[in-house]
Amino acid sequence: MIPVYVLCAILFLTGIYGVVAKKNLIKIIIGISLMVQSVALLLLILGYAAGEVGGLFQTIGLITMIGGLAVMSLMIVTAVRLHEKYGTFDISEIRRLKG
Amino acid sequence: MNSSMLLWAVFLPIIAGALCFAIPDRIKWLREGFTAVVTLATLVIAVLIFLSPEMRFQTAELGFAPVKFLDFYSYHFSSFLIMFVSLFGFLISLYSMKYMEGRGRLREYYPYILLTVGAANGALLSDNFLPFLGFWGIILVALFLFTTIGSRDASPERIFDAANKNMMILGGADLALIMGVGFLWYLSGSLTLSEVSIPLHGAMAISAFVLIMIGAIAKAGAMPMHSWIPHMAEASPASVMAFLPASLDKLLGIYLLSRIVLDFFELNLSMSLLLMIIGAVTIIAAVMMAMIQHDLRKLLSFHAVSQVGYMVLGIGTGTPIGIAGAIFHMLNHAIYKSCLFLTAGSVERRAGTMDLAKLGGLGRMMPFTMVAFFIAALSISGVPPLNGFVSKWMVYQGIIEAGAAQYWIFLVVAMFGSALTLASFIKVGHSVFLGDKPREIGVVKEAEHSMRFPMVVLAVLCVVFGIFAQLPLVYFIGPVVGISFPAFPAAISWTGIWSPTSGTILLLVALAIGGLIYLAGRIRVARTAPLYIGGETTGEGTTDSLSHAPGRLTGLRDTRVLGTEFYDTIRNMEGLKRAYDKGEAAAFDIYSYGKHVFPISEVLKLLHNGRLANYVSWCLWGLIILFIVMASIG
Amino acid sequence: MIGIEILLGLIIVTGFVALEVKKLRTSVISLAAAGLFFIIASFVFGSLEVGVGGIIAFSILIPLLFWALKQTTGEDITIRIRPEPNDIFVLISMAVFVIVFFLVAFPRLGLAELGPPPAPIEGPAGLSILREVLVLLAAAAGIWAVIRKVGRREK
Amino acid sequence: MSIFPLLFVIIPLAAAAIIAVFYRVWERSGDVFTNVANAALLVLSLALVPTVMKGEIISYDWGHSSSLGIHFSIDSLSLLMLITISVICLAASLYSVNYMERYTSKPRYYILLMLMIAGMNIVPLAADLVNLYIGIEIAAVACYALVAFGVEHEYLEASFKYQIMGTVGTLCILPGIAFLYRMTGSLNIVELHGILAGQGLTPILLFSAILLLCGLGLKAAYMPFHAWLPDAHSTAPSPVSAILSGVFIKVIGLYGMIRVFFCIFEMTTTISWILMVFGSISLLLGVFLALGQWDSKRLLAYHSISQMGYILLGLGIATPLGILGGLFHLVNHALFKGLLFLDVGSVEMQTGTRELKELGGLNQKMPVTGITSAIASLSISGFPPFNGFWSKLIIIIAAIQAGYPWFAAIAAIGSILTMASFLKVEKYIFFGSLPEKLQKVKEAPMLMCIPMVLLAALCLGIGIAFPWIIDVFIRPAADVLLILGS
Repeated sequence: MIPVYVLCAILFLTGIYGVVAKKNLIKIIIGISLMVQSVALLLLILGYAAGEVGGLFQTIGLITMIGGLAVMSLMIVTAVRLHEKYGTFDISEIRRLKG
Repeated sequence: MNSSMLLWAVFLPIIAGALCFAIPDRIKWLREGFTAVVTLATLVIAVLIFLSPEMRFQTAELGFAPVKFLDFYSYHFSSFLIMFVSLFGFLISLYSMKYMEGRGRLREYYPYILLTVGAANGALLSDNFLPFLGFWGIILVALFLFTTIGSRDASPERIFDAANKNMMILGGADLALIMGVGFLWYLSGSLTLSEVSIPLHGAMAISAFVLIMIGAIAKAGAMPMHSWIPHMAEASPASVMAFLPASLDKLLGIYLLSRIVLDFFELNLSMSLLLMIIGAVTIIAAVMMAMIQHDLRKLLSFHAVSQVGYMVLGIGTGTPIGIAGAIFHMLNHAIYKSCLFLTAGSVERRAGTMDLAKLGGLGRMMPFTMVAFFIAALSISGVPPLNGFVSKWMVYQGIIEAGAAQYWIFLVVAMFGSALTLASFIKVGHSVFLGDKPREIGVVKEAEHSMRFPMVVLAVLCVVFGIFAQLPLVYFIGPVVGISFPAFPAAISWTGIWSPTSGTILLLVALAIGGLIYLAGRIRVARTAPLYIGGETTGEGTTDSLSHAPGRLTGLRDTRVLGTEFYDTIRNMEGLKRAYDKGEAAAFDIYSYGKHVFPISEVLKLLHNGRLANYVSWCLWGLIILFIVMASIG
Repeated sequence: MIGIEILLGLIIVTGFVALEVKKLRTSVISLAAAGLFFIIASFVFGSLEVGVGGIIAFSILIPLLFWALKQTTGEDITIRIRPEPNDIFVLISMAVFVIVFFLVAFPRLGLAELGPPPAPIEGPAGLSILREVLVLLAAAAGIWAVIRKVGRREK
Repeated sequence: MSIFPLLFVIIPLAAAAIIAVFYRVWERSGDVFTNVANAALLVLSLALVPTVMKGEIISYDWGHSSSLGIHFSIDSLSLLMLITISVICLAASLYSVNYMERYTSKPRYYILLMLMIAGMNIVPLAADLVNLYIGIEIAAVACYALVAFGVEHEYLEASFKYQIMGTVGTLCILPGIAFLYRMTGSLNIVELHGILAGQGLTPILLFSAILLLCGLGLKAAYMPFHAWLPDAHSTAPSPVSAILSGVFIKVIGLYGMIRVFFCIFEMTTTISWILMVFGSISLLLGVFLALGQWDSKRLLAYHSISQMGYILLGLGIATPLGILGGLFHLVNHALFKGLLFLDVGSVEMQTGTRELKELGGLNQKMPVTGITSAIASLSISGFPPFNGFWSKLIIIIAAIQAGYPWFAAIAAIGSILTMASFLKVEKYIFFGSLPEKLQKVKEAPMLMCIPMVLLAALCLGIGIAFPWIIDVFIRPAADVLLILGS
């Protein structure tokens, strides 16, 4: 099972990489999406036994997906509005708030 | 007597203060009368408490800490102090009726007086540290609110700056006090004031002592925590100055300082020396600053700082007679300094200014004020037979009795401080009440009765406590330090208790020096006075001095001897000049060091540069640290 | 479980492609591919709920992303920006995090000897699906509020 | 089994639904139903005081007996949080009636607000971690939208950053919960405590604790997880800021941490030190940052970080007195920070600016705002007789009593700096001289003054009656943690 955990962690880190290193809002949202997927998969891996996911892991996984869907749809809409206001998807230019 | 009286002494003024807010502005006589009556009633209660034996009032312990919500305990020390607190409250509310007339925010002013009296009584009577700290802080809040009311001639910014400074210095000191109390609790296991008594060993006990001492001397206004008083003086009405920094804060600060020396800790040599040094430096530095002031209020406030030095010095000696002298000096100081501020207030009310350069010759028109002023001024300068002399002398005796031969330096400093004080006050008295009246000031009247009464009462007290010094010593101070002074009929024989030879000689020398300094100032003035140029003074000269630019007065200089030149003489003396320059640049002001905080803030602000990637990376660093912690514990 | 590992690898690769390509449209398609692999993976695990959840999520998200790109721009111009000192700090943080995570934290976890997972819980989910609906409702209300053209009345 | 816990969720949801249905028909439906619902919540939470604060636990279960389903329970800690939420939310919703006129589409605002309150109420009610998480998620999503409610540049920017960081936070919480469940087979908080009691932290539990610490930390905004807070709290509409700083970060962040680190894990020395160190860093750096601000709301936002540091420090000390001080400060901070945001909001509404340098002398023109803000400032700076004094005092002496004099010193220094920055606020907004262009400023409308006066009265009242408040409200709540923690 260890490689699966490692791969899952790599997926999570890829997501973080997207959030941290990418400047495009859409890419950041994609990064979040990858993180959500990795967390959902981690839940399934943790609960996996004998060909079936047991315990509450399925439920929590579903909650993860739904929560992710909710947050990301709001993010996408916010990103569109941000593009409308700032004229760019570049997060490093969207920084009126500082100090 | 019933111990619930203690509750009344605290909560009667507080509740009355809350009610007083509700009195509408239209019936101001009710508000003023109410305040005076309540403070008088508190005074009566305080006297009754003083006359009764020790009392204790306790509520049940709070569940969460070994603290009673209210734990009041009256014994000779606290009960004689609450008497004076209430007395000052009464006199000030009487004085304010006319003095504060026509100013804004009076609706708050009177309730604050009542709240302060109640809170001060509460702090003095509390026998548990938690309520004590609460009341102690309320006094500061009241001081802050009082200060924001402000005097007429100060700009709103200046007023708030003064309030700000009070809050910062005293608030910081209060936090030091809280820390100190925490340490004390940790060491002694008790939060009850009358139970705590620990030896002064180890870093924690020393820090506890120093921290509580900071709280106490800041309230009293000793250096280096003194700078709020002069700043406040510039922006506050004289009645407020007389009430809080001059009297109540001194009583409370020195009360706490005496408590830590007498009760909580057993004083050791190094701490004793520390206190004496603080005292000596305060005496001399503050009086030097006072010498160069042009503004009467500010001058008085520097003297208020300087006098604290005697009290701290006296307590620092650790000898019973020194501590008794310090406590007596605290009481005396509250009386004469309050009186001085009140006379200054009367002068301001009549002449419209407190600038020494613009005053003069008021003595004939304001005889009561003048007499009160001179009594108090001679008292503060330590001229026999007034009260200031007795207490100062006791402090000197304390220094001598403390034993170490090197302490003569403190003695000299204290005496020299006295001399400078005398010189300074002769000058002030001269330039305000004697000499020639400047044209700007028209014919002025003596202060109203309600203003005259407090001044006279305080002046009389100065005399009584001087001539019959045995009275307060036997009834108020003796029990506190455990000295039994000879009984009352032998009042005049106080000189016989201890051998005063060296003290007397030094004192006489000091007085002579004071006179000499004053004369030196006069001579210089006579030499440097410019010739009369004339012609500038326009016809619009009214008593409203606020409209005058300072430059306009230069033409008047020849006609009378001004205070200003005298101060400039001192100001420009070789060797002192640099110190004064630094002093005016606030190098000695602990508050001014606060600005070094802002660069840190700027650096931190730069870090918050609006980049989301950075913000998320910080979280990563947080996780990194947590992971490493996790690895290190297994 | 080899299949799972391959699927995870594919998700990582497609995800990485989605992050790195210049055309945003391509990256959304790539994300969709990752989502597809994710859904397959959850079915392989035997989890119906997560699989269905994934289908719902991606069938909403991908069109939404395309809509967003249609509203705005399809190009990722930021990909060409040269790294600034600030980005270097960020990348260093990332690198340190990866190193610490894999060298310090991960090996200590002892994921190999976790033991069997808790037994499955049978029984009706009851009202609990309402909770998820509530989250979506909040998001819907949020979107409804954010899409307003004018937010503030100027005096 | 009692229906009461469910009411805390149903009432705000019902209000949201009613507003969604009726707002076209009746314009004021939002104003009315929001306030009615919040008042009902307050009454409800206060009605439970006599039973719950005696130690009874009111619970409600629907669905499977174990963690699958809806499981609510109210113990005294939950009730304390519920009361705090209700008070601040009622104040904010009263305030919103006039204040939110500046924004378009008030009904949408009210619907989001009620959803957020529902989410916030779920968190303390939740008896298991999944429901706790759901509550966090609902409240957070509604909150993201509320921060963006102005849909201008700053609003959207702050909201987007908050969304990203908040989501990273939830994505840390979830694996944390999952690992915990994997190791114990339960999600119920009480059960978990029973299972984990007496065990040391195995590495995987510690890992789970770290993930939860980070994830909930991102919600609670202590350093170094704080960076979204000053943006979000300073741009959001003022009543929302009041809720956010007042209760939101505590409910969805700190409350979870309290539950996890006191009621689930044993409070070990390591975790105690982690909390104290993070707490004191936030306390000190937060206040340093606040000192340099000239935007009044941003200044307040940084103070929230700093005050969270106090609470965390108090809780991290983990002695009875420390926990008591922490919880007391939590309640007090909710009151005075909420009040400060309302004050600054009314200043902003009446003058059109929140830059300190452009304001001044408003005490003459806005006496109610001036007095209430002075009370709140004195309270947050820790002056008696206001409530903040007592809680700070308790925290400081608790730190000394537990043998951490340096943390006590940090708390004291933080307090001095807090004082300095609030004197700055008072000086630049309310004292000093009135600028020329502000000569025509008027006091805020009645409905905005009422909640301000209410909160100010609470600050003063709690400060005076603090022994009673502690005995009735705080101590039972602290006992929950102590009984479970020991």
